[in-house]
Amino acid sequence: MAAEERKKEEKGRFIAERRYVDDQRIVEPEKLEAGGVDMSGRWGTLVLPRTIEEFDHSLFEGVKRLPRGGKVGKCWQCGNCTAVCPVAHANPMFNPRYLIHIVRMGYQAEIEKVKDYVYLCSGCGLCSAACPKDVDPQGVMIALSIAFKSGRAKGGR
Amino acid sequence: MVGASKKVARMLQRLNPDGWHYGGLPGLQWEAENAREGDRALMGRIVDELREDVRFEEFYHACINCGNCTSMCPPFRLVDFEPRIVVQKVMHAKDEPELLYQMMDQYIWACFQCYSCWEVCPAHNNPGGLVAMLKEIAVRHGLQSARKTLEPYSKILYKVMTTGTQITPDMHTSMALFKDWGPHKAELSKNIRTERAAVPVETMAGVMDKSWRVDDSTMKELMEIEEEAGVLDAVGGSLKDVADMVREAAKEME
Amino acid sequence: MTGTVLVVGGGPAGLRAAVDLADFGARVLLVEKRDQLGGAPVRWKYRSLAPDFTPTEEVMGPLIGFCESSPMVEVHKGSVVEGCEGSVGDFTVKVRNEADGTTTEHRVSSVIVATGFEHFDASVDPRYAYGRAPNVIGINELEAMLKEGRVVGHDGRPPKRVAFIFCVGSRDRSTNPWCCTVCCGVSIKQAIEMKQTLGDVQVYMIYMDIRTVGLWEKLYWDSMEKYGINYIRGRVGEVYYTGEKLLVKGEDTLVRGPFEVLFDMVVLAVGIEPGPGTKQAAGVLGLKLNEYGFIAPRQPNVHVDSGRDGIFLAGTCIAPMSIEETLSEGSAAAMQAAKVLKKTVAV
Amino acid sequence: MPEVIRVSKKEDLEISKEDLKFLEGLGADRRAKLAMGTTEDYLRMLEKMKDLEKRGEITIHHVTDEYEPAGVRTLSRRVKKIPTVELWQHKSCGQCGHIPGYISALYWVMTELGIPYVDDTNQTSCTAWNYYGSGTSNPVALSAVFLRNMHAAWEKNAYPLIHCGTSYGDYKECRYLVVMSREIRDRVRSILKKIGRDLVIPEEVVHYSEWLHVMRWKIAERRKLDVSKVSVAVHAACHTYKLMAEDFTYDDTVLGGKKPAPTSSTALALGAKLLDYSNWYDCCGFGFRHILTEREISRSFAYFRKIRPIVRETGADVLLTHDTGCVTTLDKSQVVPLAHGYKETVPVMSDSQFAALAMGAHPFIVCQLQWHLADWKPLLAKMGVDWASAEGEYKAYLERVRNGERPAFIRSPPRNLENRVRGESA
Repeated sequence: MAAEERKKEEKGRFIAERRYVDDQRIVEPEKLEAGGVDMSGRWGTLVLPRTIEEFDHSLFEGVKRLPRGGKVGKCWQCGNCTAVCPVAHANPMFNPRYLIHIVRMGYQAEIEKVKDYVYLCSGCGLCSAACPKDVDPQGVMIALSIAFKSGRAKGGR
Repeated sequence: MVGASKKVARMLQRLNPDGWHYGGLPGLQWEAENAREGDRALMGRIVDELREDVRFEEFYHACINCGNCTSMCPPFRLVDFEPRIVVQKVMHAKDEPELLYQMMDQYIWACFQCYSCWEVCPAHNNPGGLVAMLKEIAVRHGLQSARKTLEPYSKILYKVMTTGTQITPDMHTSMALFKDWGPHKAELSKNIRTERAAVPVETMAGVMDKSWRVDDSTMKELMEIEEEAGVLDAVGGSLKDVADMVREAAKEME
Repeated sequence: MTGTVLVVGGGPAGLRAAVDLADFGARVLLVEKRDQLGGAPVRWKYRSLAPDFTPTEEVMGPLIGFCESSPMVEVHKGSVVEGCEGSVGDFTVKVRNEADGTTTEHRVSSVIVATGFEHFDASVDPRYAYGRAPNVIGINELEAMLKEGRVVGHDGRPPKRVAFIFCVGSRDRSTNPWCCTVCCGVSIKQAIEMKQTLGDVQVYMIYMDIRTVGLWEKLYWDSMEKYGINYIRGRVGEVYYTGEKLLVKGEDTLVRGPFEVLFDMVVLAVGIEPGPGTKQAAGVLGLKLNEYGFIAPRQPNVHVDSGRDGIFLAGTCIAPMSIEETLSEGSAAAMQAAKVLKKTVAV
Repeated sequence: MPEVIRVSKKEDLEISKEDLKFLEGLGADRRAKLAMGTTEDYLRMLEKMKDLEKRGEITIHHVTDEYEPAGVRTLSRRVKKIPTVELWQHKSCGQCGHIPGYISALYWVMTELGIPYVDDTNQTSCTAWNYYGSGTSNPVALSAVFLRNMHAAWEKNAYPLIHCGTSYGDYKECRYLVVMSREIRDRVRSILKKIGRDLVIPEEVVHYSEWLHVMRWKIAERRKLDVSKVSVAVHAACHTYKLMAEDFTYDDTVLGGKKPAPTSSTALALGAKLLDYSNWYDCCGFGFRHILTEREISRSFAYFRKIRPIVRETGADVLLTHDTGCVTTLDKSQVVPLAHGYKETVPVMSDSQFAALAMGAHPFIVCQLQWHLADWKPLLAKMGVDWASAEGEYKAYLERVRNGERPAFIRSPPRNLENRVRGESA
């Protein structure tokens, strides 16, 4: 595990703006060779583009059908839920507004990156009290965690 | 409900302990931690220097967060770098100087300086220009980021400053830095002296240490400009060796 | 002394003013540059009006009908006001018929200017490919399609995926820096109508801010909650025609993600800008234009007052506004003209 | 009575009421996009430049009739004068290092057309590489370097023709700053005085692709190879048309006047098929510092955002561009992706090389294609060049040079203009 961690950290280490490049999009070949010239490691590194080429609402439609997820379509991204969320303050990687948006638009790479944080939801319900559109974010988080767990996060593509 | 809204009010007060809420955006948390360790006085100076620059008035107006710049930004396709964020932070930096400081470490170095953003901005901002100015400030103050980023680049820097030309044929005699240019390139490197001698342009044929033949007097003028315009002082802020070497080269010219 | 009021412009504001004045007992001289009364809603064949989807005819029909038939209203279509002399209570105006070139002189007690607006010409801004790529249309053109009940691309097929791009020719220093105020609401109204017409269509609204003020907000909520219309916050940098579909490049500023997605149709929410008629009328009547080319009232908060005694303003020649405001301004200007009449002649 | 116009916080501009009216008229068309500020700002700068000349503060290097200028329309709708003869070749510090064919082909084309030029050794690069790449320069230094080079050209009585897109953009930016800011102007003046030079500002900043643009029909007249079957994609260099956008050439007959004309126009005039692609606005991935110390990013961008979409969308035979950095990045960045197993590839060269090839220049001795990595053989075959025998000729030539023979240098036809004596005013 430690070796793997190290490898992950070393990947793309010559990129000055490394902190802003997703790990999974860096392809650093252990061995790459052409015509006798060794292009392994950084010399053969490619960074895959992150352009979104498709919107995919299938996961979102699935969440709508789950109990307590039905009102997610009302969300207008005001951010009140995140503003009042005590968990989000402790760990900004958990962001209910953001989770709803990326699921709605089907941004697969983003979902993969942050989906595990959905389980941090403490279920306190502050967000549902604060939501001006009656989306019930707390319930949506439950629906999302079910959707992610049941593997539907990968669906649609 | 009343209890809940009181709680909400309390939470809202807690929001923005650093003056900036990051949401779930990776990278930015790291910036926040980074800024906590920074020197507040330096942060303030950076903002002042940026705003006092002649170009600032031309390059910065105000940002309505529309994202037009970013929609055309090349590095944004690979890196989570956005001209929009650059202008936003410049906009808010007057009250929160750490915002600029945070960016100077890694963020601004992602910019390709292609100015795609400038051409499309509906408010006529020039995010690329602002980044260029921030880079200058980073170098001048010898910020760690600038030193680290420029170190592998120092050979080119020295070359441009002392010859007025950049990558030169003699750099291609070794494959060390050009492995990714492949076998074709390896072949070319072996014959580069002859290939170069055969270029049918008189000012270039056989010239290996520069891009073209440059008069000594020309170089003397260039180095004098660099000294007088404060370039050497600025470079010395980050790469003292390079500045010293250029000064030495200038002395040898005399 | 005369009991006639000149109304310049036969759009919603002008018609409303004419109807109110005629009801009041005054004679009205209604001069319209085009050959048709009704202004932009009729000319561009608006299907319905925001926020309640009222059919355009229901609002405009009675006004046009009244003016066309009332003996109190003298309608000059295809005509422009060419000269104006005198002062409040007794102006002498020249009206030229553009078709036959004849000029007639009239004495009027006051003037109401209601020259309206033009939709922004999106071909001016090259990034949206309007006028060069098929299936890039303005909201003005979409209205007519919706009215016909036939929303199709140039190949005759209904689009499966449509993008509305907000703020085209608005809030941009290279074109028009102001906000057109109504295009958010109108676009959303159209998106809903499109959903109703086509059923199987994905609609994406690419916006910077949603400015559905007042009761128009219901449109925004309904579009999202009842019709499942998608909202993406950002601004489009380029629309590129691939020869088949339209590639829309933008940033989703909520996730800081670049998107380049193919669409079948792109609808541009083109803004409101002052037309040549406004400039011409202002020149003839000696009115000041503001920096944007709209007529500047004496005091920005009092729209009707043009700064010249006896000349009153109404509607979108002063600033972008909704149709309900425009109609009210027509009535407000009529009231001012009526006050002049009361002072000068017994009605 | 002159009126004082506030240009910026730094400076006021004295201008007559009539001139002001004229200026406002010029700026009436606000639709044309952007500049350092706006189109009006740019046109005002040009007017102010004339004003400074009148007041004796600067000398303007005018595009006089001796340079046989041709007019082109720019994005600001102003007509720009492009000198066609007696050119001072402002070389690019990148091109000479790894793509010398870029420059030798241009010289060869000029010589073929009988155009006199000066290839000066009294010249530095613009040093803007340091500005854009690493922030290791500043506006005063850049402006001083710009003006020293322009002064050197003026002394030789030849008009500067800038080969590099970055130098071109940087010089336009510097010119704007020198004209509009008294502070920078005064500092630059004192530096130039120390090195025995003065403020000589060129009336027009001219890129070599603009020269090819105005000469394209003359070039087409001398075309020897049929290129009508060759399909071409064009990448325009960012710093030519995004930095100070209103001063680059646009032509209604080329791409509807919506995209920069040079290079595309040259290819069209030669009879090649021009193909458009969706990522035309993207840069090449050069990124200044990136191409040197972070090629991971450069090559990924060049390949995934340019090469691959271009090949997929157009299937072009060749990708033409007009800047050193673009040729280098787009060409060299194909090696690694190909090794990874990606299939798309396209040869890359400058418009000058393509024009010279079509005019019958030697692909290796003149166009120096041996420095380019992406496979150019299919292209040459399509153009009807027997590359194998040309390679044989080149090898023999190389052998002769190795044995001490001097290459047959491309030389300018005799000049008609005399050098200006140094120190004497115009």
